[in-house]
Amino acid sequence: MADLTQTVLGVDWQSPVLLASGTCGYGEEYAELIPLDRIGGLVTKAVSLEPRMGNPPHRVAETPGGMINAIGLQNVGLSAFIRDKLPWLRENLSRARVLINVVGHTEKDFVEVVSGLDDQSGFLGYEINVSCPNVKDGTLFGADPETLAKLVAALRHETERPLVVKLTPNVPDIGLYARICEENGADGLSAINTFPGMLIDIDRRRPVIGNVSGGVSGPAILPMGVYLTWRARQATSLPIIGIGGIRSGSDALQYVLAGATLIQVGTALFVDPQVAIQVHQEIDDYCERNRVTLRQLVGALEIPGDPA
Amino acid sequence: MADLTQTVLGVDWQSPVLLASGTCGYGEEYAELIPLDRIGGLVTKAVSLEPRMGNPPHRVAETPGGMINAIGLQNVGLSAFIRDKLPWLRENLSRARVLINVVGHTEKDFVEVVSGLDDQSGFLGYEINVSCPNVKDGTLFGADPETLAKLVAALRHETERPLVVKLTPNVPDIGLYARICEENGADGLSAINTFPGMLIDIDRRRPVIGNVSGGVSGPAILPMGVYLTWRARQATSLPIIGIGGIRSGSDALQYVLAGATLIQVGTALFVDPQVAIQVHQEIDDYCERNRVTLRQLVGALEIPGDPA
Amino acid sequence: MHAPIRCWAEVRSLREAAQETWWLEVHAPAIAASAVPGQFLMAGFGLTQVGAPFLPRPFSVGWTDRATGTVGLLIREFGAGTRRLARLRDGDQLLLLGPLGRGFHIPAGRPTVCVGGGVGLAPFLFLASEARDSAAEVRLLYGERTADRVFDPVLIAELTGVEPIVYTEDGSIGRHGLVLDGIDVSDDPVLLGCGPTPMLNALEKFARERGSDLQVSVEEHMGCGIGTCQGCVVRGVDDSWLKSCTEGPVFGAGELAWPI
Amino acid sequence: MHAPIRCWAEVRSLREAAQETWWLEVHAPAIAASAVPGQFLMAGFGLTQVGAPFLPRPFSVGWTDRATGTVGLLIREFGAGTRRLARLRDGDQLLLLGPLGRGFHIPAGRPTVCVGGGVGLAPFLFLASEARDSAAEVRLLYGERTADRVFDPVLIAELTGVEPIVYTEDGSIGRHGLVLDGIDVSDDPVLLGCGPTPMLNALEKFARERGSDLQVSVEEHMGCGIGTCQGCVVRGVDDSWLKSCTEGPVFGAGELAWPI
Ligand SMILES: Cc1cc2nc3c(=O)[nH]c(=O)nc-3n(C[C@H](O)[C@H](O)[C@H](O)COP(=O)(O)OP(=O)(O)OC[C@H]3O[C@@H](n4cnc5c(N)ncnc54)[C@H](O)[C@@H]3O)c2cc1C
Ligand SMILES: Cc1cc2nc3c(=O)[nH]c(=O)nc-3n(C[C@H](O)[C@H](O)[C@H](O)COP(=O)(O)OP(=O)(O)OC[C@H]3O[C@@H](n4cnc5c(N)ncnc54)[C@H](O)[C@@H]3O)c2cc1C
Ligand SMILES: Cc1cc2nc3c(=O)[nH]c(=O)nc-3n(C[C@H](O)[C@H](O)[C@H](O)COP(=O)(O)O)c2cc1C
Ligand SMILES: Cc1cc2nc3c(=O)[nH]c(=O)nc-3n(C[C@H](O)[C@H](O)[C@H](O)COP(=O)(O)O)c2cc1C
Ligand code: FES
Ligand code: FES
Repeated sequence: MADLTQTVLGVDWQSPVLLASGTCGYGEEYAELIPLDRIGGLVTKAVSLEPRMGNPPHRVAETPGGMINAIGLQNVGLSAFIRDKLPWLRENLSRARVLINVVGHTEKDFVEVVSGLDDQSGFLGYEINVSCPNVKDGTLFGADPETLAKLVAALRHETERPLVVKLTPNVPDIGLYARICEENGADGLSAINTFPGMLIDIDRRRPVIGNVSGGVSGPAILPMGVYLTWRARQATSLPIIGIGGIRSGSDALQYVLAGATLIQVGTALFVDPQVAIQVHQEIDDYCERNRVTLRQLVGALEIPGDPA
Repeated sequence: MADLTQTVLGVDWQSPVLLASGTCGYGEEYAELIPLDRIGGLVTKAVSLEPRMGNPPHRVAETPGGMINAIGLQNVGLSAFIRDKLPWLRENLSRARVLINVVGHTEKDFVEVVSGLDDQSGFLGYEINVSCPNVKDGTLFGADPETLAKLVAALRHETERPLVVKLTPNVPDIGLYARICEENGADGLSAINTFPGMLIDIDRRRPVIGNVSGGVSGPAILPMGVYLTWRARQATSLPIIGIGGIRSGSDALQYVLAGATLIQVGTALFVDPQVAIQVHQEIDDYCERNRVTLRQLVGALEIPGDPA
Repeated sequence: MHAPIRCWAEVRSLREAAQETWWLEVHAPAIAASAVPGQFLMAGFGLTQVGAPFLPRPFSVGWTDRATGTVGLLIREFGAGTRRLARLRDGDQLLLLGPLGRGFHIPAGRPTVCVGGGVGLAPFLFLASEARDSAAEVRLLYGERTADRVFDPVLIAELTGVEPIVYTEDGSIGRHGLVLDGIDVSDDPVLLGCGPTPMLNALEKFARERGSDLQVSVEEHMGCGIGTCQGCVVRGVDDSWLKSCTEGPVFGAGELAWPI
Repeated sequence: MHAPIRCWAEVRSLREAAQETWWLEVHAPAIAASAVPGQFLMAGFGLTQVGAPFLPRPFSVGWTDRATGTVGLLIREFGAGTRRLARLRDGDQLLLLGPLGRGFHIPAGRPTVCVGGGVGLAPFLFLASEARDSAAEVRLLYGERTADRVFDPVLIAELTGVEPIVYTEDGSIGRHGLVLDGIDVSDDPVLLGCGPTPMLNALEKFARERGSDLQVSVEEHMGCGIGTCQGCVVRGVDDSWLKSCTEGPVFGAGELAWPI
């Protein structure tokens, strides 16, 4: 067994592999299928202040090499989350870390969710979702530099827990947003959320997805995610959680070499729930075979012609 | 045979299917494989003022559901294009229309290429490439509203031929750029160019692509292209050429329903050169089966709940 | 309900049972052992095989043989995923997740009328075969548009021991008309429905008017199949969204907002 | 050069010829009729089949039988695409584009020494089999790392009529050492090389030092295979980029910037 341990966001991680927000619910269902305590942890489905109904069906469909979803951030809302979901996480996970994915319509929404959660136990910190393409105001916070700066600063004021901001891929320069997060006190970045996309049923001449458009995820976006992770890496020194299209150790290692300290597996879970364990195992095998620790691989991409 | 004719960019088109820039060279090679005069036409490889060397290999590689390329706009330059390439197009194509894809490092570059070409014969108009992710300044013009506005206005001043601007997908709101093109005198839009991406060879710990990053194309980006076409359609009344991941009539019709009048087939040509003919045929079959003309389908997407 | 099982299953046989309609048998003992009629499974090709449809597809458990560990699926070609499944060969491997969801609930002693439209036949093959050795009376009504779509009746009888009453819309085989026409509610049976939405809507109206108990199995696009993604919702009677993968796919008619 | 042909070709046979190394025969009469040694083809699965690697992959024409319209390809498993090809079954269809590129140019009467490293053997199988009925003398040197990688020598003899001189790096079969060791230039042969880059670099040095004529076949990632995408460039002697799909894959050593 190779050394995959790291200290990130102020705590020790036994594995760099997390389950991505929205693809693992609140953990419970996957606990029956895989030993969650053997991986790094999970990120919950988005939690908003009030419960959200979400979008009409169809909410998911396959796209070439991936899928599109427009769940619309359906979730039970802050109070029900604390009452019904957090206890399970607290009681059933011991080594796996939990980040709570947070959304809001307004800065105040975000702040209230974080302040409402902050004195609870059972989780490590927050992943701030400013990048959901499936609700009207979903990327409002993620694509406008000033709004983002204000939001991050406000949340920083609210909590001492790790604050990770999940970036949208849909900007000309992700480095700009990465720096804004760093300057305003974020502890880490998640890159990336889904790409806005659309599928049309040509026989009915209607969108396949009830919400008209949705977010594209899965292997199709892997090269974009690796690129954006690498670009974010060059812009900041914050730890980056690499996300997008990961379905193997080799995919995950591309993110790690590009500069990610942790990675998340999302859509691939739908294809094979065991993927999280397998990704961990394959990273382990690679490190073992190459006699390196995971820490040595983070950002270790060699660019030919670059001064070493 | 259904009615696929349209009048777009001031001329009649017998087919909505074009071959995309960079994937069909200057037409000659495909003429041996498919009857070019049966489709709408083609867009040449980018032409720059001076010849360009392009990037070191590898320049292409497969990605999940698509490919990545970083050719680096290698091309023979304006004079050699006029001397060696344009004559073939002039002499060998009669019904297929030709757009010349134009790139430059500076506004002056673009202007000189257009003014250098304008009194030549053998082509219809220009596709202005402000969206190449594979050269340092490739999306400079496409992602900055003011620079784009100035460039389009300057080119409009230079030519009365159809001026189509090829948009980058990598912006939070493509509608903004679509409107800028329209306001500054463009005749049409092409949506979309490739997404920046990166592939890493985990054994060598190096980028697979010689240029480090490249542009992702192919089926993987189909839902993004359809979405961006639809967004651009809502922002302007300019005709839109839909591009990205098309490999069947059904893919092409998604773009048409979203608002594209013409479409381009790119990467799919590498998989099967006949795809252009097949896409045309499948659109024809669909129109025949549904007793509609192509014109009736453009933008005919029905959004449930929308007032008709 | 059992925890779902993730397993690779070997294809044992695939036979064409009607036009573009296939009967697939796979070896999946753990699923065969625990599935109940109305439950489904997600069938896919995993993440390492090149060139498969990406997401797994939901299919009703169509039959089980616990002795041999066999699970039977009825598969009709629809899009890319089902077309790929129709090209499986013996010995190929499928990645299964199941059994999933809530099955039919059949009160002891009540006769059941199963109303299957098209591939909606699948869960009733399983249900009828399970009931074979019990005293319960199972009547099977099965509708298709045309004769060439009708699932091989010999195979149905072999799998279930029940002879279906077949309806075709054009009367090209069996009885002419809609499957609803054949429902006899005189002995107060439980009605079970699975099939296209228009059929389910008509069935609900029929059952409501006659005061009959009705359970329906619904179809919605699915992501995870286990309740985490919220992808598969249908509208509940109180206007909330119900997850068809865990709260369904079988619902009591009273739980849903009709027409669906 | 003929215009390339695009055609669907049926798999006639696939046999394992060494560890992870396959001999594939497909029915493609038009390509068999016009290919010359050193040319290649692009082999893929087309756009409508679900679940294949996306882009076609380049392979040297490894053999042809004009009478039966057969084309033979030597395929070594490397990544997803070649692994998929290794799972083809008789009757499957491949989409081919070929023959492509410039082949070897063999001056009449000159003996040739073919130096194949690994799958670099492929074009020489074709070359040797073509030379079978001519007076030309073809010597075939073939190197692999280990014995289990060595392409079945019986099959080589059957296909070409030539007995290769086999080298393995570990000496586990054939001669011990590098394939270069076996080159005899005493009768001023034309050297032809195909194989891994380090081998080609060593071969170029060897040929330059001895003043021998050398042609090499190079490998680069390809998009179109027909000269339009500029994807497949290698560095030419004047520092320009040469397209290996149309200006190659066979180059005179003097055309390239060494080491490659
Ligand atoms: C609980 C349940 C049980 C089912 N049982 C059976 C069965 O026993 N036999 C059978 O032939 N079919 C059954 N279906 C329908 C079957 O899942 C679809 O025909 C199949 O998913 C279509 O996939 P495709 O790739 O061929 O079509 P595509 O249209 O190419 O699929 C595109 C996407 O849409 C989804 N999709 C399309 N149609 C449906 C649908 N009707 N239901 C759910 N998702 C859909 C697919 O899963 C995929 O993600 C069942 C569906 C559900 C939800
Ligand atoms: C002119 C020519 C002739 C060839 N002849 C043969 C032959 O006769 N037998 C044989 O086994 N192999 C041959 N190769 C190599 C063969 O094309 C590669 O092994 C194959 O493309 C790898 O595909 P993959 O999907 O298995 O690997 P992956 O690494 O998964 O492929 C990823 C991408 O890289 C490209 N790629 C990777 N390695 C190579 C390579 N060496 N050359 C070109 N592209 C590559 C693939 O085409 C694909 O686009 C030849 C290559 C060229 C250029
Ligand atoms: C069904 C679904 C629901 C999602 N819900 C959320 C969410 O609530 N919050 C969030 O930040 N990201 C959400 N995402 C995005 C994922 O967390 C992830 O960023 C994205 O899917 C890319 O990773 P993947 O390709 O591995 O799936 C969701 C994705 C999917 C597929
Ligand atoms: C190898 C290659 C070269 C390309 N070169 C150009 C170019 O010179 N100019 C340009 O505007 N777009 C270029 N493109 C982008 C395509 O024209 C097209 O916008 C993109 O590939 C998406 O379409 P597709 O998915 O059908 O390939 C290139 C694409 C590829 C794959
Ligand atoms: S399919 Fe994911 S919740 Fe039902
Ligand atoms: S592979 Fe396209 S130019 Fe050579």
